[in-house]
Amino acid sequence: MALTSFRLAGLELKNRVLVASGTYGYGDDCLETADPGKLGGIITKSLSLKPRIGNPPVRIAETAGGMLNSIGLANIGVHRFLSEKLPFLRSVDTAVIANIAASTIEEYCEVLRILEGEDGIDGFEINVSCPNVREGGLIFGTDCAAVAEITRRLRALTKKPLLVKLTPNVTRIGEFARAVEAEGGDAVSVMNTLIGMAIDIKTRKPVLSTVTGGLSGPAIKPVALAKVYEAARAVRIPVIGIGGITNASDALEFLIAGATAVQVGTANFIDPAAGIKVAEGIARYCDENGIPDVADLVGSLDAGSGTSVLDSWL
Amino acid sequence: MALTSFRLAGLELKNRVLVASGTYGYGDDCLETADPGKLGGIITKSLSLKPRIGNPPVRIAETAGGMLNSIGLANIGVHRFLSEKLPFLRSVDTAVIANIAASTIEEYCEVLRILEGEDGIDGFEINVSCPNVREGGLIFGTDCAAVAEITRRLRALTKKPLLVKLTPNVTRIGEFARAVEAEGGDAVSVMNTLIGMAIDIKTRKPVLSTVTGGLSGPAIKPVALAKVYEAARAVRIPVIGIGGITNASDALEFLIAGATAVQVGTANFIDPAAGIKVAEGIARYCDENGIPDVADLVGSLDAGSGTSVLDSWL
Amino acid sequence: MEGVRTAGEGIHVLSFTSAAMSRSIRAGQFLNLRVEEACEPLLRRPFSAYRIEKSSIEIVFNVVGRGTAALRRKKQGDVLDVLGPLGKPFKTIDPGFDTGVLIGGGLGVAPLPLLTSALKQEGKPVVTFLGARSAAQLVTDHLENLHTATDDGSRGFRGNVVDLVSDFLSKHPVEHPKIFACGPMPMLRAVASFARASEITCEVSLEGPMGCGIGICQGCPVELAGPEKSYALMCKDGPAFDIRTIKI
Amino acid sequence: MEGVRTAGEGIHVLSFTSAAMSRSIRAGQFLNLRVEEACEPLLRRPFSAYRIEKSSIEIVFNVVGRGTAALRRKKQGDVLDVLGPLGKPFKTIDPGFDTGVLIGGGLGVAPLPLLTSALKQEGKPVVTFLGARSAAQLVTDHLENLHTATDDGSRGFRGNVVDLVSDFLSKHPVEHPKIFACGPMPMLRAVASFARASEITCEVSLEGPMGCGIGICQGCPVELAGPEKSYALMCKDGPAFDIRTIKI
Ligand SMILES: Cc1cc2nc3c(=O)[nH]c(=O)nc-3n(C[C@H](O)[C@H](O)[C@H](O)COP(=O)(O)OP(=O)(O)OC[C@H]3O[C@@H](n4cnc5c(N)ncnc54)[C@H](O)[C@@H]3O)c2cc1C
Ligand SMILES: Cc1cc2nc3c(=O)[nH]c(=O)nc-3n(C[C@H](O)[C@H](O)[C@H](O)COP(=O)(O)OP(=O)(O)OC[C@H]3O[C@@H](n4cnc5c(N)ncnc54)[C@H](O)[C@@H]3O)c2cc1C
Ligand SMILES: Cc1cc2nc3c(=O)[nH]c(=O)nc-3n(C[C@H](O)[C@H](O)[C@H](O)COP(=O)(O)O)c2cc1C
Ligand SMILES: Cc1cc2nc3c(=O)[nH]c(=O)nc-3n(C[C@H](O)[C@H](O)[C@H](O)COP(=O)(O)O)c2cc1C
Ligand code: FES
Ligand code: FES
Repeated sequence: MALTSFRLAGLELKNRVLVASGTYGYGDDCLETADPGKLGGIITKSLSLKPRIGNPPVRIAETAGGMLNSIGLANIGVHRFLSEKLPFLRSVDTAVIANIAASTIEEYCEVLRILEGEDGIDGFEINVSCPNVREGGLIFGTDCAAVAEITRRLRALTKKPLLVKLTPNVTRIGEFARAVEAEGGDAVSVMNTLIGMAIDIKTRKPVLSTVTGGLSGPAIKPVALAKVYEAARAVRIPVIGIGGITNASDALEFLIAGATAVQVGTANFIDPAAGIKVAEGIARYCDENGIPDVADLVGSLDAGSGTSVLDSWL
Repeated sequence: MALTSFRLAGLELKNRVLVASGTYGYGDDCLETADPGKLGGIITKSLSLKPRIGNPPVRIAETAGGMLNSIGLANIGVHRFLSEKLPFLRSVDTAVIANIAASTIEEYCEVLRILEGEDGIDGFEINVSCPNVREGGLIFGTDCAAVAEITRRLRALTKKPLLVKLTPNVTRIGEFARAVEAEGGDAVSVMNTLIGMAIDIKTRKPVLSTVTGGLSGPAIKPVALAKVYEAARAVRIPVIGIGGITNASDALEFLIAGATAVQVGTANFIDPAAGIKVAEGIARYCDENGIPDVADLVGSLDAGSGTSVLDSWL
Repeated sequence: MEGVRTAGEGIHVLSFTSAAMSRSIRAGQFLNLRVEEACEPLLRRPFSAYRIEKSSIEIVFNVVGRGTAALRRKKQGDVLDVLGPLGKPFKTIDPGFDTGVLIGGGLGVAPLPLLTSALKQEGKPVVTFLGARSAAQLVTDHLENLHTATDDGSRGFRGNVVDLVSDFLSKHPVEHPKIFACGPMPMLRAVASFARASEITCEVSLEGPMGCGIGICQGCPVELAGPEKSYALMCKDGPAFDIRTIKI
Repeated sequence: MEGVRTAGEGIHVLSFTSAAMSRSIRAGQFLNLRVEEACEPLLRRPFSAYRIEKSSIEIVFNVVGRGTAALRRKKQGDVLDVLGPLGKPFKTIDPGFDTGVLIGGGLGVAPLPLLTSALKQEGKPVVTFLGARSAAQLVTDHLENLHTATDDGSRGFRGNVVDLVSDFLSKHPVEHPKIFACGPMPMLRAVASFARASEITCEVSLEGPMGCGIGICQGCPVELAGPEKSYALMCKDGPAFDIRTIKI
């Protein structure tokens, strides 16, 4: 049996498959169909300081091989999370990583401070795909200096693993990964959703109430893989691969491209046990291919003499 | 019958559907199955100064709802194009727009100069998704100053319609559209392919010989639509929508989002008559909905009070 | 899968067997079906549980898009991937009413047969109103005390089903009624205004896009009544809601 | 569509009718099939024309992925979206040879029946060699003068088909032979070395990913022989190539 466990910034995870923020709730809605204890970890829905009701309907739209969402970071807020959700999560035998969203740097700090001392929270993932109210709503995550500052400020507040989740909607994600690394972030999660849009031609209105939304699912997998490849070549800290992972084969592509671990998102909606199946499939692949440790796969891409578009062109 | 013809920078096109560069060859391979004379226009495969043999196999890979390509701008070069392909294109009753690719700004100018005087070339589309050899292979199209300079230099060389085709692999495509507008470009074509990647987990090698490639097809439609929406709100010059258009409904989404015209790409591979069917479908939609002129659809999106992620967040 | 049969003009009934599911489904709950193994369409499709006969379970649907088109092509022996039962059942155990007034518009009939059985088990009489465009679209099986309305008058009352209900109840008042309604949104709005005006308790079963069906995507908000804007989740808190609790 | 039948272990023959296509297909050409209406899988799938009987056309395939899995599920009466015939036919009208030596590996047998007819029409005798893993994977219909090889020796020569050809031709030399081969790349390479060593003209029919099948995507390069690197297109200039013209 291949070794599946590994250490992520000092934290021991039983396997390399986590469930992505916003696609598994707070872990307590998936129980009957699948045991979350078999996951490498659970990333919570993004938590903000105050509860957020989220955007008006329509919040989701299906697209070819993918879906758009504009949930609006609907969440119960960090305080209710602690009282209502954390007790259950503590009872699950897996790592729990709190994902944090905020609209000012101070708010990120505040949420992290509230969570920091809590037993049962094993690490933090910072969602920087949020509008910076001070900068007129520009997304923090598209501003390299802002990402650096958020990392620096939060790093000072915690010794727990600090993951920064990057947005793909930038020209060179490698620069953002480097900024996180330079400021002491433990890992980068690559990637959040691509900005997308859908229009109802009958009404000539946007399908989503917010006009545009975030694209996820199998459709974005090739983009996510390229972003992970780019980020993994830019930094030495772990890159956690996210985007369109539906099965073990998808996850293996990410590991081979350089991801230390992966997160399963949209696939949970279709099969709440998707993450567990992915983890099992990775182990099976290793066994079938005589790979003693999943670690041996990470970054094992044999790119030969091929030069990539990231360096050159199509 | 709805009016389908329109003027694009002085050029009269019979309808708003063109076929995208690199997805229709030089127009002479699609004849038997569909009459290219029914298209609004044909954009040629990117032409370079010298012939290019293109990349080694494998050049294409299928992905969920899309495909990756790394053709490597294989083309017969501008001179053989003039002698071998233009005579046929002249015989087709549709607009012919020559797409130009190059690795230095001088080379863009040189190719345009060679084509400029030729009868039968109705305009130019500049592919800026090419590596700038002077800048160590960075893509021209991710450098706003380079896009501005290319536009300025080429504008000085031609009075024919000058379209600049933008890459989506940038943080804010609106800035690039504005640069083109400021330098006198007649229109922007939005968008080229997204950078993507696929790995063969059996061999642990990239599927494409160039590691990464360009993602196209239905999978990217939501992203393309958002980019078109962003560009159309940034400039007054026409935006030509491209990305995943397979049928009239897709094309209508782009027109409603603000595209003056559209290009059909990957769909030609599945049905070489796709562009014609899209054009016919648009006309039918207008007739069925009592719309006298397709122009009435352009930018007709009723976004209500919704604010988009482009301004704010998910 | 047992098969797909036709139950009206463009209306199909799909049946499959699952002993466990057949025992646990309550009226008003839904099943989330994966229609294709490929990622096209990507998401599951929700359908009300329509009928249960021993371990055989039925849903009723019409073809409106890719998912339902694929469902219609399913054949006996195919394996179906079904998640469920999901959502909350109708509140039938409620001392506040004596008679169930069931209203279905079009395929909003779907949850009514199970609801009929549930109410009968509670010993509550049922009167049912069904509306459709024409007689061919009425799916009238397994209902009790049925009154129909069609837009073209081809069967029963000519006009919309809410007018029929209002007309009927004014002529034949029932004791402590509670309305259970399912159908298109405009109909549900009309039902809600009628119920409010007549001060009848009323649950409406809503429809809308769903991402997951189990409460983990937050994709199915239903605006709640009350001074401060807030949302419930259609999939987890519904799909049926008491009209006093939501904005409708 | 007429239907899908089984022609061997895991091997299926799909037949459909098209009068126009049946008249224009030449041996070695291929058909590009759209397997699903949805965009999954997105691209067409190329298959050699296997058999033509009046207006009925057949292809032979095994299930290797999503596209072929979907093809196997097709039923009589389904409408197939087929582009073709595409590509260049085998060069059978060639004064330089008298006997056709046909070599197929696995489903590389696909173009051989039509090729057999074409050569017979030219009055050229044919000798055919077919290799497969075992007897169950041999599709031997409509071939002439057949010699078989199986990896497990369950039928004919035990070993690979190229060894069989070499062995056979050394014992039974034929007059002015020309080899036509179709099969997996390693087999084609072995055929090519054998043909070069024996100075026999040889055409190999290649396989590989295709985007369009008609020459507009430039997605199917085949490296040409010669001092300067250059590519032909498999779909437009092939799929069969004289081994002197390509790097193999
Ligand atoms: C709780 C619940 C129970 C349902 N029960 C039934 C039932 O018993 N029988 C039945 O026929 N249908 C039922 N529906 C609706 C059914 O889920 C949709 O008809 C189905 O998802 C459409 O799938 P499609 O792929 O065929 O259409 P799509 O291709 O997804 O869409 C086609 C058209 O239908 C619209 N549409 C898509 N999904 C929905 C939806 N959920 N509600 C309204 N419009 C939609 C789209 O906007 C589009 O215009 C129910 C929905 C919910 C939420
Ligand atoms: C000119 C030509 C003629 C062909 N004739 C036949 C034929 O007569 N009978 C037949 O069974 N097959 C034939 N093929 C191969 C056939 O097109 C592929 O088997 C088919 O495309 C696989 O589709 P899929 O969706 O089932 O597999 P996919 O899901 O696309 O892929 C499954 C596996 O097959 C590999 N694969 C995909 N496409 C090809 C390909 N074109 N060549 C080799 N490997 C591939 C993939 O890399 C993957 O490992 C031909 C191919 C060409 C180019
Ligand atoms: C409905 C939905 C809600 C999401 N909510 C969040 C969130 O709250 N915080 C966050 O960082 N990412 C969120 N994401 C992004 C996912 O975590 C993930 O990065 C993205 O969906 C890509 O992965 P996938 O293709 O596997 O879904 C959300 C995605 C979806 C589809
Ligand atoms: C095989 C292939 C080759 C392409 N070649 C070119 C090219 O030479 N020049 C160019 O500007 N765009 C090229 N493109 C990009 C398309 O013109 C188009 O912008 C892109 O594919 C998105 O549209 P689609 O999704 O409709 O294909 C190519 C795309 C494909 C798939
Ligand atoms: S559909 Fe996902 S929360 Fe309701
Ligand atoms: S498959 Fe498109 S050029 Fe050959």
